[in-house]
Amino acid sequence: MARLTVTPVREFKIPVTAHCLSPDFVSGKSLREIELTEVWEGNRRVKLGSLFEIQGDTGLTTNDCTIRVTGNVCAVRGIGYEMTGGSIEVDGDAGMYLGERMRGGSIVVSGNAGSWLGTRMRNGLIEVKGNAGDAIGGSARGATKGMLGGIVTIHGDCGTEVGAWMRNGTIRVKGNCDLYAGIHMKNGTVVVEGNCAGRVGAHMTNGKVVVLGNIGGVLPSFQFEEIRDKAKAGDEKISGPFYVFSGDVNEEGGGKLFARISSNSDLKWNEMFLEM
Amino acid sequence: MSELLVKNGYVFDPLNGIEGDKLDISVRNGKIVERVSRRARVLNASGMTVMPGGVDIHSHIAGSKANCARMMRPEDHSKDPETKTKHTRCGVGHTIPSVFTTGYRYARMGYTTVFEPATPPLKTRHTHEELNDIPIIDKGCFTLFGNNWFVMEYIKQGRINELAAYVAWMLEATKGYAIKIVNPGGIEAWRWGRNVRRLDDVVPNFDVTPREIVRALCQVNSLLNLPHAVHVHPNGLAEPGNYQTTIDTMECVHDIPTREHPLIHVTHVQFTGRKGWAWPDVRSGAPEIADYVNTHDHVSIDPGQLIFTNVTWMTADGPAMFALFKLTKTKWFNADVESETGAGVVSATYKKGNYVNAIQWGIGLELALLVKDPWKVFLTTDHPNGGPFTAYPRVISWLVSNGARQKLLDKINKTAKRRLNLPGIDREYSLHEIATVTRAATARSLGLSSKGHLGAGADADIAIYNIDAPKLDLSKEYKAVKKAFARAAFTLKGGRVVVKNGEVAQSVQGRTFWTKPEVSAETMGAVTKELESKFDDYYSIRFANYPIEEQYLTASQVISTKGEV
Amino acid sequence: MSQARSRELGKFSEEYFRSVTVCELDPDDMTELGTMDGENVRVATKFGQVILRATVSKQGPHKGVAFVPYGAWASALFGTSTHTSGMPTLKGLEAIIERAPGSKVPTLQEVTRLKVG
Amino acid sequence: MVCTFCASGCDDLQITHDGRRVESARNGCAISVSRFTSTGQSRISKPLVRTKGVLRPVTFGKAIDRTARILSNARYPLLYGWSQTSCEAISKGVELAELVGGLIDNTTTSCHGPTILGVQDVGEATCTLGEVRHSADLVIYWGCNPIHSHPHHTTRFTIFSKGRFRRTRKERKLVVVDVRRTDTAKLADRFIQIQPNGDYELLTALRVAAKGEEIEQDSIAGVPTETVEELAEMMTDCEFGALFFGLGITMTAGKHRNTEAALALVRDLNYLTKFVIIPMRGWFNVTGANEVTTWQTGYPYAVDLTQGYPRFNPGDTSAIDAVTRGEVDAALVVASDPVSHFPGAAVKHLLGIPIVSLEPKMTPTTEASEVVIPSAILGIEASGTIYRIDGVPLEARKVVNPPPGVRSDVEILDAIIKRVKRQGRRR
Repeated sequence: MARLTVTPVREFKIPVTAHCLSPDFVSGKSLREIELTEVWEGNRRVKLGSLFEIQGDTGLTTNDCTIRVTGNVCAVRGIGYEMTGGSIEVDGDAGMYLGERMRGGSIVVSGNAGSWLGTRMRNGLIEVKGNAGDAIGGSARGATKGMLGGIVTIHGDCGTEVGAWMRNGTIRVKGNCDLYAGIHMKNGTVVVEGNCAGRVGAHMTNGKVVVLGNIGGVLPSFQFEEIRDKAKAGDEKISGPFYVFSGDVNEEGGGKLFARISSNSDLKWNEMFLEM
Repeated sequence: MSELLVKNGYVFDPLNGIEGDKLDISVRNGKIVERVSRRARVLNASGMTVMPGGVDIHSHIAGSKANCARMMRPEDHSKDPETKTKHTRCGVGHTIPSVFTTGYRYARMGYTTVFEPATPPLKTRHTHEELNDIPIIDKGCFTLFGNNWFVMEYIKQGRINELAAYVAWMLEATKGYAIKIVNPGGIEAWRWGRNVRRLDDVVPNFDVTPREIVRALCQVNSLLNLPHAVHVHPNGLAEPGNYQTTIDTMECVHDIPTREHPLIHVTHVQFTGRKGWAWPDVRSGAPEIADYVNTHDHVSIDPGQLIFTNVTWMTADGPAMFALFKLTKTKWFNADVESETGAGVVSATYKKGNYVNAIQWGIGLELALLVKDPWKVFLTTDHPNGGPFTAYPRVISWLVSNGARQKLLDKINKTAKRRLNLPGIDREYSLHEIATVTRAATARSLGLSSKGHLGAGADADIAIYNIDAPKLDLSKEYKAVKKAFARAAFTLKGGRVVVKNGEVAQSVQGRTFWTKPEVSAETMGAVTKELESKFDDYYSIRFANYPIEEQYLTASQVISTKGEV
Repeated sequence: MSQARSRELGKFSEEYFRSVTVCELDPDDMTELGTMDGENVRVATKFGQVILRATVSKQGPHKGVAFVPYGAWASALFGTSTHTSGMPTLKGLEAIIERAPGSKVPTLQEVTRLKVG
Repeated sequence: MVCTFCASGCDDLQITHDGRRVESARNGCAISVSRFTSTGQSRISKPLVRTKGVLRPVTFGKAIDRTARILSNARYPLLYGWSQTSCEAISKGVELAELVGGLIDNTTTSCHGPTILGVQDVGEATCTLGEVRHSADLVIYWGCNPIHSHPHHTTRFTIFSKGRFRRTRKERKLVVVDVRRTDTAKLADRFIQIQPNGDYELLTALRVAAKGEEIEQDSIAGVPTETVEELAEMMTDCEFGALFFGLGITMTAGKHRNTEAALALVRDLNYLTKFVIIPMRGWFNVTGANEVTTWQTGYPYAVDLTQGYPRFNPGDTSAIDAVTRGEVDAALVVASDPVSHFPGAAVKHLLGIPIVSLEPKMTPTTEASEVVIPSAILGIEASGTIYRIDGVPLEARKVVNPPPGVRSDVEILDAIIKRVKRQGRRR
């Protein structure tokens, strides 16, 4: 497997847009070609070679190409844009729009990642060892198509609107989520192992949000359905038991919220609906 | 003194009866002249087709509702950005382009004059701000009258002369070009969430009917000798069975004495030409409407052709927009304007497989093909309602080629194809007819004597296309036709080359046309006094702050008419 | 209103200073705090803290809720995260309020950390 | 005369002046009178440029030179403010932003930006204020306090106004929803006190109730469910309802999602009756800033022109975020005071970069600036177009001359553009 190592020559303050940092672009190109590729740094066109030290081998095809970015690149946007295969390893923090419109391959970040990670991604894997920003797996402004497939795993915490407008695929957050996890969800699965700040599944029409920690209260537009022992997420079964809610009533939605009973005692009052 | 000679092109100039003859066009100081001196710069157009600059009679390019749509639809822009160049400002497309992009894209297609067909008087200052900013093309806007309190009250009181004076005052105050009626009375009813659907329904609280509104404003149009006909969007837009209302609307003014050009123009008929009782059995009302138009000379129409793509609906017809939103469940914007009119915006997508969409597509083309006289039916997509104006070349390819139409007919909803008359229509437009429906006829209908032709005295707005007229078989080579009309080889505006090989070569400031009808001092004096006394009761701004000063228009072009009041 | 009015007199005017360096408290909360009208308090959020003049709210009761007029002093208490909205959270912040009779309200220069030459 | 304080656009002012100073402003609210009569207070009289750490008076030309250099050299310049100047000036601002490849954002970003983001998800059912005056039999003020922020709002447009179909106070109902009993609430037929940050839950509950669905909780954000259902009934039963909302919704937790919920509620209500929603915008031309930026770039605010075409994504391309992340390396501030109003952490970065400010009066931002260019006050010393809250454009006319040597924003920006063009981008 060919490996291309990309190291920032300095800390970037001005945002850098580097869609070219993707296996599809670099594979089959010479180091020189890659160094001469122009990218935006703020309002200037600069050579990639003037921002990064680029070493190693690009590989012949996308699939046998691995890009390794070493050092913090939180100011670098759009790494892995529209990538269809191969892999990217970021050894540090990654910037916004990581893996936007991704169609295949994998991205692993050892540090944190910015907002809009995996926006409108179709397929592939994204794994972040640290925290991620807001609206991961989300959609472009005003559009109604979020993540369409693939798997995103965040080991740390996430910001607001995890999986906004999500149409399919799976997002797994091992830490906590801020407000509006699964907002406008149309399908797919979001699993939050930690706590949610609340308003989970707002406007959702379908799909599933599973919260193992505290769900932060359930919106009045969700109705309590039943208690279930397990929740299915992809092909794995997560053991509960769970309070199950359906909604969003305001959108004539049939989405499902799973809140693990053990960490949601504040929802116990819903059990009175069971007797009836 | 700048001189230019457009040499050896195949010239199509319907208004002067020139049909593809190889001619030279002489230009001096922005105008077309009989001949120029030897020193004139020569523009070699041999092997190319030369037409007057395109004149669009109905395209929503500016004003508050267009801007609401832009604000509401970032997803529409992000997929179609325009990067700045040496000659152009940056901007965005697609269905609701930003102002600079609008001007450039029209010019690239060889269009040089465009009219915004619906401006709410109270917000027309906004419309003019945008028109000022639209580069290259000449423009103007039609002022909305169909739901105006003063108008309905004058009609109720039967004071037609005062109504005429009021319209004259309003056109001057808003720097408007023509009378526009949208869903007469229906938008006033929308104040209470209601609508009026037929020509004789009564408008709540005002006790007048759409029929009375349309008739009175058509009479006023004649009394004031306005350059354009009354531009009407009838009641019952988009409703199944509304074709009858459309015909009734045309019929209800047939007895009013008309001048040389038609008295009433009924617009985007594709939306109001539907037979049937409910959505599942919607049929084309085009044959009936075309038949009426073919047998009456007081009326002209435009189809508002549908394109299978993502579009933005925008109209002053608030109730119709809400009705359509209930079907699409997308985004809905509504903006009522006090004492005058309203506005609605909805995002939507037309699909080939969708029965109703396919029927709509068929209605538009049937109208264009069944109306025999090209001087009575103009090319529009009711931008951006039927489709973006950038789709005109595609529509042209359908008009000139039965083959192109049949190809698409095979892809649309089967039931729709079966129920349409289109498969049986084999008429194909000639370049001459295309030149008529895209320029000559529209210019004549608008009463713009200096537009739409290439005779001496006309503005030197010229479009030159890569079409070797005698050689090219339009029907077979419709793809080439589409390409040629999408990117003009040259576009001249006021004698200056603004587009070269489909790219903007320089940007100029276009003019804004508006109408100033003259009425007798005493009638106007009385009416103004009356307005002043009622104004504070009707409006939330002061009378003095309402009219728009002429200086407000960057390049004002007034057309004065002599009223008989 | 007085804030807007005095703003027209200039941001460095005494009127503006007096109108925006206050913290409106519910009367009950004030007695609980043991502070009185016009006495200084320290307002602290997880983003910052500032000394302000406590006043009895005329638009009460709103127990447990305090109000600080929009301005440089309030800004010192705001966080920067906008959650993709471009807008930081400027209302509904959790804050701890305690008596601070000793300390004085910072001037506009001080609170904005301006070094005016 | 048009008042240029809040976005109500009161245009019935009567001004008397001696050619230099306004003496009185009849029909104006207290704020308006203060604005018109205290133009002289703490004015900046000369262009200032910082040399050796001190702002010193210079010629206009020198100030423009320095400005052009700062903006041309910047790689990620921010052009901020725009809500207290004319549309003509904003238009120049967009041109300049495109020219220097900058980020142009207006104060919407920290005011009703979230409202626009809400509109971009659900749309908006609205109307001009005159319609409310003529027809509304139910008026709701939610998270706003017009008695203080828009003093003439209730008398010109809502409960105390006289319209064609509603003539007296008795014919209208007023509901106020707020976290405290504001002076506006004291006028209400019904006051609903809500817990801080509870707006989203209450709006959602109202949508449920309006749909006739059952609410399982017995109280929402501190409001008993019966009360929620009563309010929902008032809304569905009225003939023409108007919901006015303020920063109480846009600035609390959830921001654009709160406004989305409000917009969706009003949209839903239109299935049952006629209902409109109007945000209570603040500065007199913040709406104009959105309009101009939208028709020129397609986007209402937070427009990134650094790559030669417009990009829009608040959170990324919005002023406060870009400044906080330390990306912005120079700023042009027009008629605004970010140093006072941005959060502490953002201000810290602002103070470290060169700022150019166009401002009539001394503010913390001018104090922190590298270049300060005094400007005329719009609607008093300069004319121009402004937009009322509801998108009604008005011409704000000049009454008196600006102090000697002080130019309008349009003139100043025009001079900067010319100078930048002359220099040519150093690329």
